[in-house]
Amino acid sequence: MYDVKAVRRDFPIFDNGLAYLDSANTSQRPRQVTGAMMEYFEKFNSNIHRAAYHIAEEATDRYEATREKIRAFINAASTKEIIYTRGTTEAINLVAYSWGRANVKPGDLIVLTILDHHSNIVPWQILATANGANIEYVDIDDRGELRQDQFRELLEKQPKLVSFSHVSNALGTINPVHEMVAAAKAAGATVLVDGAQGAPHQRVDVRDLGCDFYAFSGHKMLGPTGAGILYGRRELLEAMDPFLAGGDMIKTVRVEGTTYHDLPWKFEAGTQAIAEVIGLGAAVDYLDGLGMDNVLAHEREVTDYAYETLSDIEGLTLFGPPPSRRAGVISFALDGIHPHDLATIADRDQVCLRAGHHCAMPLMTRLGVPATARASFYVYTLKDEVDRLAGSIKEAQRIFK
Amino acid sequence: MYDVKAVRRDFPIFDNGLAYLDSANTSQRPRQVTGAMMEYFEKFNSNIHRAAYHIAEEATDRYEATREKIRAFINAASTKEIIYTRGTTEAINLVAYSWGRANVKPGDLIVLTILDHHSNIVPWQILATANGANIEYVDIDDRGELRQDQFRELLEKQPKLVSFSHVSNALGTINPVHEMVAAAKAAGATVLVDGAQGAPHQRVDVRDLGCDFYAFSGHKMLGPTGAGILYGRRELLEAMDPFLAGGDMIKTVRVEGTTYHDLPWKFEAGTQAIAEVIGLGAAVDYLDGLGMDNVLAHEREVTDYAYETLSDIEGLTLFGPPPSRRAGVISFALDGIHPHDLATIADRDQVCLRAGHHCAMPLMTRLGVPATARASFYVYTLKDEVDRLAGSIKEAQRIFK
Amino acid sequence: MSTPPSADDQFYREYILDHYKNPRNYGRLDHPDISHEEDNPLCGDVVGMDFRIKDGVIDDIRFHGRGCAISQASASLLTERLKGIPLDDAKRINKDDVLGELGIEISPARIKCALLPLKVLKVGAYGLAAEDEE
Amino acid sequence: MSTPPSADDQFYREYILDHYKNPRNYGRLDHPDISHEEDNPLCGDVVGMDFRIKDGVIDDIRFHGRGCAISQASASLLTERLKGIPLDDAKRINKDDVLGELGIEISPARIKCALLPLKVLKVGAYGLAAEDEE
Ligand SMILES: Cc1ncc(COP(=O)(O)O)c(C=O)c1O
Ligand SMILES: Cc1ncc(COP(=O)(O)O)c(C=O)c1O
Repeated sequence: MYDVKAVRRDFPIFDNGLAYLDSANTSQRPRQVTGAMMEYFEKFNSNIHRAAYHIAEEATDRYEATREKIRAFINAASTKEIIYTRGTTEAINLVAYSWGRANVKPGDLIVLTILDHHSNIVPWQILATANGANIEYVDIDDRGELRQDQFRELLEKQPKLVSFSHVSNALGTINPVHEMVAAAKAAGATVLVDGAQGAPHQRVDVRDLGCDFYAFSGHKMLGPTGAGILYGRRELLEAMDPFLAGGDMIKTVRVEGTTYHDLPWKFEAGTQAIAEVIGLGAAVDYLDGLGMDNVLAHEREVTDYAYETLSDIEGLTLFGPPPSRRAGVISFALDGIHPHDLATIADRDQVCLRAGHHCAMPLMTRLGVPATARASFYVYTLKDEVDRLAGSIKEAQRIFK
Repeated sequence: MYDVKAVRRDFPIFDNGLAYLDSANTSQRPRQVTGAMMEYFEKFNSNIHRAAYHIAEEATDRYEATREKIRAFINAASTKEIIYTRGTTEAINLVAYSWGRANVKPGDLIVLTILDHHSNIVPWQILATANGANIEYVDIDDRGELRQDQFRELLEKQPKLVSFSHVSNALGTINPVHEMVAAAKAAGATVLVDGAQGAPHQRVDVRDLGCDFYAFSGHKMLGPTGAGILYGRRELLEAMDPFLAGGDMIKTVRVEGTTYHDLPWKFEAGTQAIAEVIGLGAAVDYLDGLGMDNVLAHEREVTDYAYETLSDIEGLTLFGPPPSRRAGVISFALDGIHPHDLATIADRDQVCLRAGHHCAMPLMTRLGVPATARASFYVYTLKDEVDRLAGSIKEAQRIFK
Repeated sequence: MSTPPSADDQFYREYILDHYKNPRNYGRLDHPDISHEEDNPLCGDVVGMDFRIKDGVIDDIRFHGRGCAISQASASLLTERLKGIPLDDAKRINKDDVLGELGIEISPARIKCALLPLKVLKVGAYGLAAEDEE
Repeated sequence: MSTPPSADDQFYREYILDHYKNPRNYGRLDHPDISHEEDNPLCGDVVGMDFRIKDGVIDDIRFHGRGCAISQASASLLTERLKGIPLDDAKRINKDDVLGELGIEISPARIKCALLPLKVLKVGAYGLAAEDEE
């Protein structure tokens, strides 16, 4: 049995009754994660690699241990395929610069989706402008699900790159990633999956998925801010030029030129977010301890309950697919009440709710709304918090009657 | 009176007798810094900007408050000129990509120095290759000081960009930055100062300096890993294209194209290192509390003492300038003992010493040594630790007699 | 530490809700002398204003837009204040005037909503750089 | 937590220091059948080896280079072992053999120093991908 009460005890921030319903934005972090960071700071704080004393060895070991944990977490073939970044955004930009600039040619097609997060749109827009490529966006149907028919049509144009999110952060839609990756690979495209809302919430197997790149953020999976992951297939990473350059990503630097380090360090220039990577390792341990299947089941239960509870409220419109095809994210609108006003009223009840475009303006434009209110759930979310949200909604409706 | 014993009590890592002489690599962090991070994690952990609830407002306030602290710390004209990065390396790469790709033309000259850190060499080598520019390196004289005559000659060739470090991390040489920036600006160059070893150790006034960019790392100035700073003159930053793209650095995203956010956020894409930036703010407070003049004076005292102590050891060669023109860094070699062997022996005495090329291979090549041993000092360094280092050196000499 | 507004505060006072639900001077003018619109891309609020100027005085004014109660009520309140006053006086209206008129404590996250109408006035009527008002 | 090696350990045993200060088979061969050099750029250690092969046996061997006591002693020890044995036997020498011969506990940071000579053997004599030996 999944014991959510026990889980919550690991999160000091809940001690004062906060109902945090914004985990798709950033998650909370358990003591185990901050404790691992504090241990680094207080016991073996030092820089990694090429160090000649024991605390630096310890720091290096812990830093590299996270890489193996992440490798196992997403079942990558090798730790050489695990690159540390600040988060999903930097990971996607790394690919856009290092792979994109060299491989995308004038007239090439890039296929994105209207569901995507800005971080998976704007880097490609910039690349397309720089290299003279075109972008086409897969639309959604009325339930907020990607139009697979249109996706297949676009694949017939033999896109150079296909990039889409595993799960939409704005609607919670779980995209059929396996099928989509397989079709895109069959069409000859390089495929990036934005896993910012994927990896934190379900078991991910990048080899089974078959994508070329998979990007995600530590801070959305109980890890600290400042550390995220780019998974890339070794073959592609080997062929790519470095992204950032500087200390640690080189083999030799001479006035005449420079040779680069092996994978994965080729892509890790300068002093890394060491404490944060160590914290991320503790987050993976924590999630492994819970079991990703249990995490998924718990979120599903809360999401089902929330979907039902909110459906019952008059004047409330739910966006996105039915609960069976959505992750722990619910976006909605209230008649006559702007999402920001709702969020402000909820805040008075200590209910943390997101209101806005969720970094998905093209999607908002498509839905014809300026913004939505969004509740999102994670390992620590209680049904009771969903009830509190419902209470805040009713309070807002009373005020704005 | 500067009370180093009191300072040390703020650093739990010293409780067990560690002599940490590798602060030029990364500094230790006081309780105040880790405490500020823990407060974020446990009290108002949330994402920043566009949030509609109070803990996110608190996080945003604290995150932006660091910007003002940094602005004041280096006396920039506006917080719009303070860009958060992961560290010096990312800051320099940001300039190399966003400013460099657009402004450096075929045949342009880039002037660097042989003293520089790889992070201030390799990004420019890559840029030069991409854009067809040339690089020339200012050499050092026998005392490890930049040859100003040669620098002036190179300026006559009207370089597009001049980039050099405030202080050499490998030799401790304090470059005459004021004169060098003024001369380079007079020659019409854009000027970047790598302040990784500058800002942590002395009062810096970027307006007085007159440079266009100044880069430094939080983790070398008592802050956590994962947060650093690019200062850029507003005029230049305004004119530059964004670097990383994604959430938060945009104003509007549409299928047809995107408009970017105002400074400084234009350069801060995706979820930032929030806890780390907040920690960096606490580090600035801590340094302000000590007073940068006191920090400098303390380091000078320790450095003078170390210079004298090491000079007395037979078979020991000191590299670099006399103590009056060097920061708290001492690089040296022992006859017949490789730096790595020395570091290993010192480690047995709990003395943390760096051995290697210090990310300055061109300088090592120039000095004709494969590596040096390096001791570096900071706000918490005791003369007693210098004595312990001398003891380790003598022990190594006994072993290798 | 900031605290959440307490449950019994008057954030959504009656008259703000009234201005939101029954906005004054709402709509468009035909052939306005000045017409300007601004949006707050971060939350999607939009406010536009049309001005008719006669002898240096704001003879008529309308606003349009969509967004949260704060931005729309603030726009409604501002048009009431602007109607009939000399442009030169309008020029002197500032942040504090607008926030004072709203009469409620506005959290940092919402302050841009409250000031969006003022930005429309400043940028539209005087061509001031938008950001100088932030 | 890793701990620093204790003060009385035998990290720098006599015979290691001896091999460092009096390296065996040090120098170059004229017209070697195989000659290969590798460096560890991270610390600047360099080791190169020259081999003379006769009937599939390592008839003569010399090493040159510079670096820390570990890398140079390890090279000296390895050449002693290699001299006179069939190339096929040399092929089977692995990490554990080399570390065993050194007979001291080597910290992760120094292990690359210890294994650099083996890398020279593997890459030089067999053209193996360097990293497979790491
Ligand atoms: C002079 C100098 N420049 C640049 C850097 C790179 O800083 P970071 O590793 O924090 O990016 C360093 C740090 O070692 C340095 O000493
Ligand atoms: C689907 C998706 N992609 C990308 C991102 C960007 O992640 P980060 O801000 O950690 O870089 C997010 C986070 O909001 C997201 O939800």
